[in-house]
Amino acid sequence: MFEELTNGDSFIHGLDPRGKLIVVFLFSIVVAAADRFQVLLGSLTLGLLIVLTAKVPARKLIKRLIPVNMLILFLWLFLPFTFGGEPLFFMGPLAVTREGVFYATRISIKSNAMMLMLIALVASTPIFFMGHAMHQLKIPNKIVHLFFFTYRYIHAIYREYLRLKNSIKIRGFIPKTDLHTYKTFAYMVGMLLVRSFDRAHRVHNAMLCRGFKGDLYSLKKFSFKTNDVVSIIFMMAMIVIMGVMEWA
Amino acid sequence: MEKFFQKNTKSNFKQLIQKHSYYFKAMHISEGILSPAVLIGGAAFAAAGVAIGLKNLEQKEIPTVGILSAAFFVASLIHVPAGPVSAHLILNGLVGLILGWKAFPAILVGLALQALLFQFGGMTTLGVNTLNMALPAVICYHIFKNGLKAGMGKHTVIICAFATGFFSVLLSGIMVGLSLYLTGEAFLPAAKLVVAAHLPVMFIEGILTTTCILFLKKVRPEILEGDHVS
Amino acid sequence: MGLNHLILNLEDIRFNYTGGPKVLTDLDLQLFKGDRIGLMGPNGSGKTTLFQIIMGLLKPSSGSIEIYNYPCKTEKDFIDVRKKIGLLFQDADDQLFSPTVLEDVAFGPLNLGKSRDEAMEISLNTLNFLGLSGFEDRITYKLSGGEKKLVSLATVLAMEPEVLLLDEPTSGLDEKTKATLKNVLSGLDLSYIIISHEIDFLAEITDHIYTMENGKILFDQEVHAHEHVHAHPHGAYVHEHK
Amino acid sequence: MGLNHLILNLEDIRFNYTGGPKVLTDLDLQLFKGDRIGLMGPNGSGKTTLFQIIMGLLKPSSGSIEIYNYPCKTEKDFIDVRKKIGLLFQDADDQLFSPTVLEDVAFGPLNLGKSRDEAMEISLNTLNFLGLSGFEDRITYKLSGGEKKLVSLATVLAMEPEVLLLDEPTSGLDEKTKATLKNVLSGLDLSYIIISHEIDFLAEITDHIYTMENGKILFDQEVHAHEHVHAHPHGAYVHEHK
Ligand SMILES: Nc1ncnc2c1ncn2[C@@H]1O[C@H](COP(=O)(O)OP(=O)(O)OP(=O)(O)O)[C@@H](O)[C@H]1O
Ligand SMILES: Nc1ncnc2c1ncn2[C@@H]1O[C@H](COP(=O)(O)OP(=O)(O)OP(=O)(O)O)[C@@H](O)[C@H]1O
Ligand SMILES: [Mg+2]
Ligand SMILES: [Mg+2]
Repeated sequence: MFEELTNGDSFIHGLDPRGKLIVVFLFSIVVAAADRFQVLLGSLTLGLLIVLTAKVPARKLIKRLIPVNMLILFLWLFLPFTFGGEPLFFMGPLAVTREGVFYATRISIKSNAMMLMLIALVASTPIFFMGHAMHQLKIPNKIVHLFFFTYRYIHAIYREYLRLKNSIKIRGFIPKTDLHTYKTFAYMVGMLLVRSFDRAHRVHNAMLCRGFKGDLYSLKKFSFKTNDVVSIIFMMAMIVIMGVMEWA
Repeated sequence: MEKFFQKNTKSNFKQLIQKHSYYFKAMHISEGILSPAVLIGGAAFAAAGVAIGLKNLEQKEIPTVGILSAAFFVASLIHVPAGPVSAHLILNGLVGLILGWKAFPAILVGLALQALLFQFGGMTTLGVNTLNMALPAVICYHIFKNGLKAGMGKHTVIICAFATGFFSVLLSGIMVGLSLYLTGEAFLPAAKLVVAAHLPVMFIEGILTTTCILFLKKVRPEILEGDHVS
Repeated sequence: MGLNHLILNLEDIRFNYTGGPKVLTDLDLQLFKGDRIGLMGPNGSGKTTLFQIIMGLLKPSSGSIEIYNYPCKTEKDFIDVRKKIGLLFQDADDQLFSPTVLEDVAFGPLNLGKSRDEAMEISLNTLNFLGLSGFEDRITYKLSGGEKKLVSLATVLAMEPEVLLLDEPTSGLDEKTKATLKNVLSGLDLSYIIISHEIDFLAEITDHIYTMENGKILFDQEVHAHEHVHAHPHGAYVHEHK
Repeated sequence: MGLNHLILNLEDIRFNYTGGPKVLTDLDLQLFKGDRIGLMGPNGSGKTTLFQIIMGLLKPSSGSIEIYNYPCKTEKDFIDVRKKIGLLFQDADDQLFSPTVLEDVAFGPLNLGKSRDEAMEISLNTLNFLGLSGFEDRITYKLSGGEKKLVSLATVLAMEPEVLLLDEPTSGLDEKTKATLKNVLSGLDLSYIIISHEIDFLAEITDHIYTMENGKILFDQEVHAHEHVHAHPHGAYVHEHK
């Protein structure tokens, strides 16, 4: 229910998730650390390019970018004024500094570039593949397994939540700012936890019945194809260029 | 049949986050804002916490911790009215009380999924965000857990549960503010505002955590005493 | 029966879940005061969906819903509807969320604006009526399947509805609990619609049995009794022969 | 039948959940090779508990369990039992925990020490056998209720058990899926015990129907067919007459 973008069939959709994960990770790190405008603009362009290649529908893309930019907007309310430096102009008694505006602009570009990359990755890879990729990239097993279980049961539990919500609705419940409301929500959370706890017990039993001895196996095999190799080399080159432009 | 069900819940779900997505960000600092030093520091401490959590986590507990973590994920999507606006539940105090140090890996996974599913937070901020939510949970767990033990008076339970909900959100707010402040002094007013925004939420979380703990004690006390708590 | 006895009037209801195929297509349904209707239909034919539409939990894409001659469109209209129509969920686990039985039963009356004492009294009476006295402090989560179903019914009845919608009230119940349920239902002076896959059960406590197919309701004949062969081991397992 | 055909022998089993009342009291049960047994009983009578005891998921407080003439006491004894006896859980969501169908079905064989390729092959064959070919890469949580049930059965069958324990395999299933299930079960050359509340279903695919009451199993007669009156509206609703 949460993955609405993964059904596409772009070039990016066909790529090996391990490669995508590594590239997005390295890209994010370089962008997070970068400061120069050329580099940041380059990263934004690259992000846009990848999102276009992944054929993410524009409306969905914008919808996903809105939350991030709300926080950025919030910061724009402060940074231009609070950042020390050369005043550009005055708004009443407050000086808008050149450095402050630059800084806020930088943050805006960085955030959006990184988000574009993440959206392209997420939009083109089912979450389960991501889990398998994490496994093969030697992320500790326990974390990967936790990731799988959490994701698997979010859906079951979310449905339980919706049904409980309907139950309180048909009994005339209208949320207000009062104790009765908080108590009701606390009970719902409590009920979800209790049921999840007992479900966990049953799931573990089901695993035991099938001979579980503590190992979880992964059947998914990925293999790098020419497309993958070419794409990774291209992206790595871009990332290295960004790094060189920034720090050399 | 399920397939269609999925679709329906998705649309409800979207409405839910669209309407109230602003709150998420108080707890999830977005990508691109924090300085590399803060990101690295946060990631290092988070990694240490996760390592301790994983050490305590036996293979056979993974379904329990995973499924509880899923329950918290869902609970964090619930929005409750807080005066004129509405707030999303954080419930990290409750996570701490139930999972102890395992709150670190559980919250890490929860945040990773939020980054992947809704793009709240992201890869480089995963460490800081985990630390900001999990550390207060673990601290409160260590201070207040004894008050929840079986045989404690009801008042003690209520006080400790409330304090856990209250302080874990307060601490988280402060840590989010601190993350911003450490990035640059220019963030100070914004950081203050972030902490202030957490104030009403602290009370709500205190009340919710208390009621929820009383619920669990009555209905399934094993959850609070289980051996999945380290 | 005159129009003033028309409780529920659904016309040309269409509905599909976002992105899914049509579930209800031009469905019509009328319920008059005193009607006792059974509703059957294969899994996934949209029975539960229909109930949710009546309660305003889902919105039809077209068609009109009139309840007590009052057109219902917005969430606000349905807030009143929910005071008059009680829905028993298919799965009792979805209905009960409070720690104790009493709290759960009193939840509805409290929402209706009753005082704490009134709500208590109503709840105790309802429990009593269902043969559940002594259950007040039981933990809902730990009730047996049948008990959960009865307590769910209590939570609905405590709101003193004029109409009941029961979604598979007998599924997973043993014969004894089924019999209790049958008694309770035939003792109530309410109009109701019952979804069930068990035709024997419906035949006993409803006057009409409708079936759902292809997103529509087929209005059926009165219920007839006829003979046919039925296997069972004699003796040990209670099985009523009518 | 000789002793060497005795698969399961439970004697004087007593059990109660910590702090709860007695659930099983001096229960006896024997299962011989080829037996096909139905088990009915009111909600909460301990049917699911009994299955869990057989699988070693719960330990009885007293009594003896012999499986293939081998007394089973410790967790270690039961590890072997679980290779021979397959349990289908009441709720398919508990049974399917892997991301994709293929992974879930292969989970058992892999645990039994099969190689990746062998496990794949077994899984594909099992899916094929159940009419589920093409389902390999489907996401388990996105399956419909009936599909989940069948895939759960696949996960159990893939372990090539000699005995099946099925806990309410038909609850919530429509007639079509029930029919599929019936076909599959009658096509299997296994011994099994099926818990169900549906006597018609049991009558068709089992040879004996036992009932549980007061913590004991009442051994019943063979299943007989006999006539009795059965009400239904003719026509509209599909209803098999046997
Ligand atoms: N929340 C949902 N989102 C999307 N599709 C749904 C949802 N609920 C039900 N459906 C689909 O709508 C159709 C009708 O479902 P509904 O639950 O109303 O059937 P039903 O007649 O009550 O079946 P049952 O006898 O199994 O209870 C089914 O195809 C089902 O898959
Ligand atoms: N984990 C548990 N802890 C405590 N009591 C339990 C637990 N599971 C079941 N019980 C109780 O043990 C009794 C037997 O339960 P069990 O689930 O075996 O019944 P059942 O015959 O399978 O019922 P149903 O037909 O509803 O599935 C019931 O009274 C139940 O409340
Ligand atoms: Mg239904
Ligand atoms: Mg059972």
